[in-house]
Amino acid sequence: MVDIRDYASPVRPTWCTGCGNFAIWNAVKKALAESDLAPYQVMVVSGIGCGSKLPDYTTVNGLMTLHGRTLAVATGVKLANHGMKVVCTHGDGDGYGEGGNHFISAARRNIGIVDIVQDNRVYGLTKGQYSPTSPQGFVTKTSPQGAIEQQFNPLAMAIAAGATFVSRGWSGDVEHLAWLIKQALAHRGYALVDVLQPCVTFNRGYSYDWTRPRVYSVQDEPDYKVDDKAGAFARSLEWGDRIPIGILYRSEAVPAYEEGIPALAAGPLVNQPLLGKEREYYEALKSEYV
Amino acid sequence: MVDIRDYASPVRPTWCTGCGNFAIWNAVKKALAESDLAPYQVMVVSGIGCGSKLPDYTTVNGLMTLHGRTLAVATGVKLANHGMKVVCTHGDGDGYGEGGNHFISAARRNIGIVDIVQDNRVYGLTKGQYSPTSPQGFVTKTSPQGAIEQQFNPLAMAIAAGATFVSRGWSGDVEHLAWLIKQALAHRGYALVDVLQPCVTFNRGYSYDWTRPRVYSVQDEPDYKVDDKAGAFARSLEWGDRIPIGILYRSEAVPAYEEGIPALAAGPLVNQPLLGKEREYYEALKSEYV
Amino acid sequence: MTLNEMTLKIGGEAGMGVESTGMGFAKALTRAGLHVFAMQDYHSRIRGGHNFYQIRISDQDIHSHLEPVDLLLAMTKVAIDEHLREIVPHGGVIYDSSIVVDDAALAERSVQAFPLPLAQIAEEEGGSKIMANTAAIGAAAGVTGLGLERINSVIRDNFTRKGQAVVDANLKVAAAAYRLAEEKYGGAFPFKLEARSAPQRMLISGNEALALGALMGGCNFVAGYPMTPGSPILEWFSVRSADLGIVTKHTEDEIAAINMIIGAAHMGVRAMTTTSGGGFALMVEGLGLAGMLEVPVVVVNVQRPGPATGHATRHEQADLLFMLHAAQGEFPRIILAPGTIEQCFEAGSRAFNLAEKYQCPVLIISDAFLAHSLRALDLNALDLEVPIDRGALLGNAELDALTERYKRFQNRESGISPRALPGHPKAVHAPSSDEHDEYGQICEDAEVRIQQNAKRMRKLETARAEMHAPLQYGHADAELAFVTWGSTVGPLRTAVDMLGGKGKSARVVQISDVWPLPVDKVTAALQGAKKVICVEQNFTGQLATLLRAHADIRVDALIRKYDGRPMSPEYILGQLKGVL
Amino acid sequence: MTLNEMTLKIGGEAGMGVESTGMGFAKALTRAGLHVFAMQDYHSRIRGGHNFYQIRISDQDIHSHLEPVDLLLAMTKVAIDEHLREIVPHGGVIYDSSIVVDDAALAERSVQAFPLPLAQIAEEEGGSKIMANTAAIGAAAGVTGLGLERINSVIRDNFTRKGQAVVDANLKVAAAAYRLAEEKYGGAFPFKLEARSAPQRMLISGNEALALGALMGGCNFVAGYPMTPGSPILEWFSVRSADLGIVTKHTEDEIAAINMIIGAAHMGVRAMTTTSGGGFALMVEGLGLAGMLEVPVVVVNVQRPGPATGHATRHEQADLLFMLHAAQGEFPRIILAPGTIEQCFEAGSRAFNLAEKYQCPVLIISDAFLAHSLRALDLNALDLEVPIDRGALLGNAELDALTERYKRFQNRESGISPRALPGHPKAVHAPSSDEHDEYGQICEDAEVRIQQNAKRMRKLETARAEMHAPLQYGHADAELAFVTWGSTVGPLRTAVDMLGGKGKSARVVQISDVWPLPVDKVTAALQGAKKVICVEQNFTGQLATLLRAHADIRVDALIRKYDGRPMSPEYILGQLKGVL
Ligand SMILES: Cc1ncc(C[n+]2csc(CCOP(=O)(O)OP(=O)(O)O)c2C)c(N)n1
Ligand SMILES: Cc1ncc(C[n+]2csc(CCOP(=O)(O)OP(=O)(O)O)c2C)c(N)n1
Ligand code: SF4
Ligand code: SF4
Ligand SMILES: [Mg+2]
Ligand SMILES: [Mg+2]
Repeated sequence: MVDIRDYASPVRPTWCTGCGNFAIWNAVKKALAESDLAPYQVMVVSGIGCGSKLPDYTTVNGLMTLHGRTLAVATGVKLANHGMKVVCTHGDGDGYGEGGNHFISAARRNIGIVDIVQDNRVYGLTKGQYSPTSPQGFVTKTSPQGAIEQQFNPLAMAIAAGATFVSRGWSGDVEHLAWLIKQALAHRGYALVDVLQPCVTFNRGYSYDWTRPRVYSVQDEPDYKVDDKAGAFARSLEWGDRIPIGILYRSEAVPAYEEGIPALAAGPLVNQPLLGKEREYYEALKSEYV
Repeated sequence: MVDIRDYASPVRPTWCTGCGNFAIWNAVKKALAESDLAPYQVMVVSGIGCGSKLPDYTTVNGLMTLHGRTLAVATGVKLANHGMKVVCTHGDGDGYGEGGNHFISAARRNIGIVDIVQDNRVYGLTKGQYSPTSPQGFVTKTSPQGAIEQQFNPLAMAIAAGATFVSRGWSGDVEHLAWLIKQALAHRGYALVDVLQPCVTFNRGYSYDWTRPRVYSVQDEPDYKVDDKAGAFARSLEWGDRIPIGILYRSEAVPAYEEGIPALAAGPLVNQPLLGKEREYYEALKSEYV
Repeated sequence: MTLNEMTLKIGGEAGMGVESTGMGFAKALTRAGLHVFAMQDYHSRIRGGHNFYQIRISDQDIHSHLEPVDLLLAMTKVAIDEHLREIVPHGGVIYDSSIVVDDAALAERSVQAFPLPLAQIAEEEGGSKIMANTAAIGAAAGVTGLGLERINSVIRDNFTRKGQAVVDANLKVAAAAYRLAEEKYGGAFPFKLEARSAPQRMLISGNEALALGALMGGCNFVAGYPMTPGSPILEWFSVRSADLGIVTKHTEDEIAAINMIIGAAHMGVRAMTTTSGGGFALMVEGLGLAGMLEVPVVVVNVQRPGPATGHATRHEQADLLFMLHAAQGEFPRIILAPGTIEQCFEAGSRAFNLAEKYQCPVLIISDAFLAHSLRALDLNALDLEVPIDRGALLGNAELDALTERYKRFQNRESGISPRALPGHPKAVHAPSSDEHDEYGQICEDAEVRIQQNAKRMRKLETARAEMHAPLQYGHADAELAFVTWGSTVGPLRTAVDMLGGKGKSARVVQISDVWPLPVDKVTAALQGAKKVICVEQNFTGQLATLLRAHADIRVDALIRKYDGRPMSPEYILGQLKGVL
Repeated sequence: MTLNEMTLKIGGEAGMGVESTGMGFAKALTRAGLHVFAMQDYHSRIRGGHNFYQIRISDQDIHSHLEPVDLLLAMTKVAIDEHLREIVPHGGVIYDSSIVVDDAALAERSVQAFPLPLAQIAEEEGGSKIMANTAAIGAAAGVTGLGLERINSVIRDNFTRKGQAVVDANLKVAAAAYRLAEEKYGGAFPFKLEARSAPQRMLISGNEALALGALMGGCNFVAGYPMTPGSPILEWFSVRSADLGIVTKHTEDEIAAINMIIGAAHMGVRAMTTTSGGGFALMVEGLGLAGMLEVPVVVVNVQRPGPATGHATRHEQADLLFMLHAAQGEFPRIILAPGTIEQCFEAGSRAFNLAEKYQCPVLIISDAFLAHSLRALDLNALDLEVPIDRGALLGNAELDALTERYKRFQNRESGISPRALPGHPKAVHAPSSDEHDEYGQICEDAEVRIQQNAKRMRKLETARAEMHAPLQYGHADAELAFVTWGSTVGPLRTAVDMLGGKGKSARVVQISDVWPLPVDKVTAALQGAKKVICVEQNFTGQLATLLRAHADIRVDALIRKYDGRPMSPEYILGQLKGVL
């Protein structure tokens, strides 16, 4: 059994005291260990932002890439070696702003990635501009009269895009979050774990105290149908006094993207020999041109 | 009254005979003329693709930009001169593939643009690769075993993103399409008009004959509630023997983005003088640094 | 009579089968043991407009088209109007009898009219007008005297998947047109073709050779977004991917493409993306990521005229300095600029070895003319036995034996740090695109920054030693030297041959390894030249600028072209007068 | 005693208020009529780490920091450990008494320890520990003898919006710390500050001056995506947008930003985007669109170290050649590279006139050191009376009088085609990013391609004539010439002054108008130089490369730095030994 301490690193996080990223970090490590995955069996791909520094503080394979390109890099990682668990950890600006096109594509593609979005509803690392998930009216240096745009709804978007695992957790409940991530790790295809993450420095409105009384797990609701797409969409619109967390939508019916690629039936691409065919096979290609 | 012939141009379209773009072109001109908009009062912004050549064949202000960047350019156009009607005409590859991030942003932003997507569910101009809206299993040179990804659902995505006018037309019914575009032109904020456009050269499956018996207008349905978001979402999932067209969702309650910008209350930005303040005002800015 | 030296041009609208007709005929010629150089010219539209396909045939190995046309196969009246002035005296025009032709105009240029009822033959012999192109090929074979069996073999290949009936119908059409053309016009037409016995040859384009090269270089992952003229390479791999056991991905955009190949290459596969300038522009940020993370990726830019959308289907070489400097900051990259079909193959395969050896992005800069042109090559001209060199890649045994924490970016003299692929228990590592220490951890220390930046940049010096000398052609000691890059080398070689024919000695120095520039080798190649003329297909003279900046070479004159059409040997000689 | 010549350094963790404390003190000094140069150094993290703020004070106008520190204000023990070796003999360290300091280490360097109960004073006098920074400023004023009233005015400004009680509390804290510091340590500390009567000055950074300049240049549309160190300019405009009556947009990504300003500028407003290298990389395709559509946009890249994420908050000048060559194909662009605060203002305003006059993108290349550094300037050093020149822009009367169809891209000798804004009935037009004819319609004709490409490129020659000569400093006839660009000019000027002090004559040639390079003016500025040394903050020597390629100037030596920290005058002189 893998021990959570296998993921420990001597490097200390630079996050602000009280930052919701600590809880996410712990939940990720816990979920990985409890899923019996060792650090060398996992690739944690991140982008750029406060939350994206997570792999730097963890003993795990990873890649800290570009702001917004997390999912694109991770997709290449998965297709090259689908024997590894691929986990993304990146901010809401990274995932839903700069990376919006990769987000909707990954969802639609159902690529086998656990996508954990550290959704503090603000740009942390660049010191507090509004993000796609910031609420209308949120005043920042780039939204001086308050954000004009409607708030981006990650869960609704994921459902509409065709995601097969759509969930929300929050930094105030590590146990639940770790459970959620474990479920995501066990999922076939793309799994979104949007995490309500307090940023104590730049987004004091969405504090622990604001969030705690509002969240409820849909799994605790009687009769919640996790495989009803239209129902899950309707539920995802709920935001205010009650905020649903847990797995809003799940379908195991759609094959993961990597399952649809003929070449990967023989195992991870990286384990297959370069030029695995007989020499004659390649020579024969020339004859197409004769 | 503006005459549709005001939009006529000596330049002849290079589209294939039978291409669904002809109908879209006629519907656009008809809708503009019937909305009493003269060519100089309109900006038609397009991207790159077969459909994106539309402004080249039309006497109208326009800009043929980059593949996928149509909405971004058009947003700048609108913000600089919201006195003009801004219409986008671009392909599904342009709008939902390369331009995916601008699509979801424009919808969420509710910027005052009529976004007509010439949705032939294929890449026409580059000779027939699959597009986001191609059906699963669609065989092309870049999807040799058939497209693996789930089909992109523009209407569901637009609704999830927060669009306030979400509609679908088709090339086989110019009257209905022109009506739809007129409705869109009258809308406050972003209006999506996804158009099922047969491509007779690279996507023979989605032909006129395939489409005609399937489409029905939701406006003809008894009790259709055009302002019910969850209901519209459920309806947008319908695709097969019956394909809904018409206005699936409409809300006039959300202000257009340009209405939220203080500077634009005084009229289109381009009509306001550069450096419109008193000299003292600017001199006073220096005192911030004293 | 001229034997086995001619140019055939096929003109018509998009959608009429100009290219397939031309290809069919070129293939027949290749099978007949003749040397062939074929090029195409088409508009960025799916139907209509005026396109052409041009085939030069010779008994010698040839590297370029020539301007004069000997036989025009006109599918439309426009084709005649457009190309009549290119046809040589006594040359001919084959066209369907239904086309009304200005006989006087032809006569004035001493061009022979070869009207034939092509559509009618197609309908009567084959049962459908769409076989008119087959009739046209048959007719061309007829007037030139090329044996019918050459055409037939291509017809069989092309139509077999449509069933024997279609094959037979086409064969009948070709035969009828052949006979009629030979009979009516064969006698008067002075340009003749005769099969030669020769080693088997293949007719292959730059794009295809590059794809084949990349495949033999071990490429097993290709991601890209379609963009003319780069997409055929993506498509080449896609349609064969299941058979080859490789992964291809048509991505949501070019940004995704480059970032995917970075992820894939980091995991250990050999990954490539292919695009044209506009797509490459979107990849620039990703390129820097590959530079910083030292990930071996291969990026192919098949150039077309810019700026912006420019001419989607046309030719230019104006992205060289862009590719050299693309992305913020400084990091090593290698740039290969093939100019011939053989070099396309070589660049395709070599790129992966260089990328893994130097752990940096390798850029291949091709161009539309090179991509679309076909040449008949001896089968063994492309040697598929490409050695695979994975560079400093730690194997399992070495990793098992690690006693200290693995340093992904170990500071070594060569700049090259041994690479471990993620997945081994002893080599867990998570590199960052922030400046990092030897482990890959984010680090803002000034000394570490100096160390890592200098380490990366040293790779460039290490690599420079193995960059290839320019290709040299012509008289090695000629005082007149032309320097060039990319596909312009083809017409330039022919131009130098033509100069030679007039008793003027000249040489060609074609730089195929552009970066890191092998300065000594380039200087040596230009040794003794009194007059250096740079020939390139752009406005500003990008190679000339590069040579001035990095090799202290000042060219004496520039021959440029920037109208979207490739240079011809005649054009070069025409311009030469102005600069000599 | 040294009067009005000192360097004060404030060190502590992110989140402790290092910058606000430093800013407050620097502002107080400015109000005291002293010359000030302030710089900052911080990590890419929100809390923790070690940051510092450094203020040089003088009676003369100064353009650079110096390395030796006279007074250190240490908020943490780390600050002392990091900076002790920089402190001059008899210099001092102010710190909270709770910090345990290695007295021996200080004594060894003859540095005076000035422990003070800053937190305690804050708590006792002000009621809260968070006023410890106010106490620190007070103490610094106390030991240097700067009047308390200078500090008080800044405290009033900073805290007024928090209410009079907070102001009063801070004033009390400052006064108590001032008295105690003056009393205990004032006598022994040899560096003193004394107010001067001087014209009113402002303390302003490069980013702020650039923003102010752009505003006065008529900029009324700013779109961008946050990226350090470019975002402060976007934010400067955003927070003032409602008042100024302008539009700002934080976009979904940088691609949207550049495309939005293209749309906006095409409609007729003056539009700008601001970013750093990684964001600029994403704008490259859009840049080509502006080039092709001849849309006047202004793009600001405030450079930071690359490649990729690099050092987000640090300094480098390594994007010059990238910006010069960015985007496929060839088209005119203008590049301004300000090096001083005044030049930032000027570049900001001039960019819009140049952009509209030449109808092309204007790129401003700034850098982190320039962006973040502050200098005290006379109020009238930035003349807000900037003339607005909209270039060849057709007015309503001219458009009303049009008799023929409007030609957006009319082929003119200057390359500049008169512009009509969309919205006039006589000038309906729809230009394409494909190559187009004079009307803007898509056109694949070879002659039209040549015409339009050459027309665009001619604008570069038209513009070259008005590009500014380099800034020259030092002895105009000195044989030793330094050539540089960007903020490096500041330390370099000071280094040349220091050389002068040692009797060595030298000159500085700073190229602020980089493209199109005013070759004659640059050559003239270097006239008579026997030894030319290029000084720049990168690895490869990008300006030196540019001069070699485009001005036939070969520099004799390079002084480089690439560790993310700006050069100091001392560094330059140190390196000079190695290359002379
Ligand atoms: C291309 C690019 N644009 C912008 C940036 C600057 N940048 C770094 S982090 C960041 C936003 C961070 O917000 P988010 O993704 O929500 O992460 P958080 O810091 O809140 O965890 C930005 C804009 C960048 N590094 N690269
Ligand atoms: C950045 C960039 N990538 C790729 C292309 C090539 N390209 C031109 S049109 C097109 C796709 C066309 O498909 P769609 O947008 O659906 O339009 P259609 O032709 O079907 O109307 C592509 C990929 C380009 N011009 N620019
Ligand atoms: S700024 Fe916000 S998100 Fe970033 S480390 Fe601090 S609390 Fe966390
Ligand atoms: S290829 Fe398809 S979309 Fe393009 S013009 Fe032809 S029919 Fe229309
Ligand atoms: Mg965030
Ligand atoms: Mg399409």
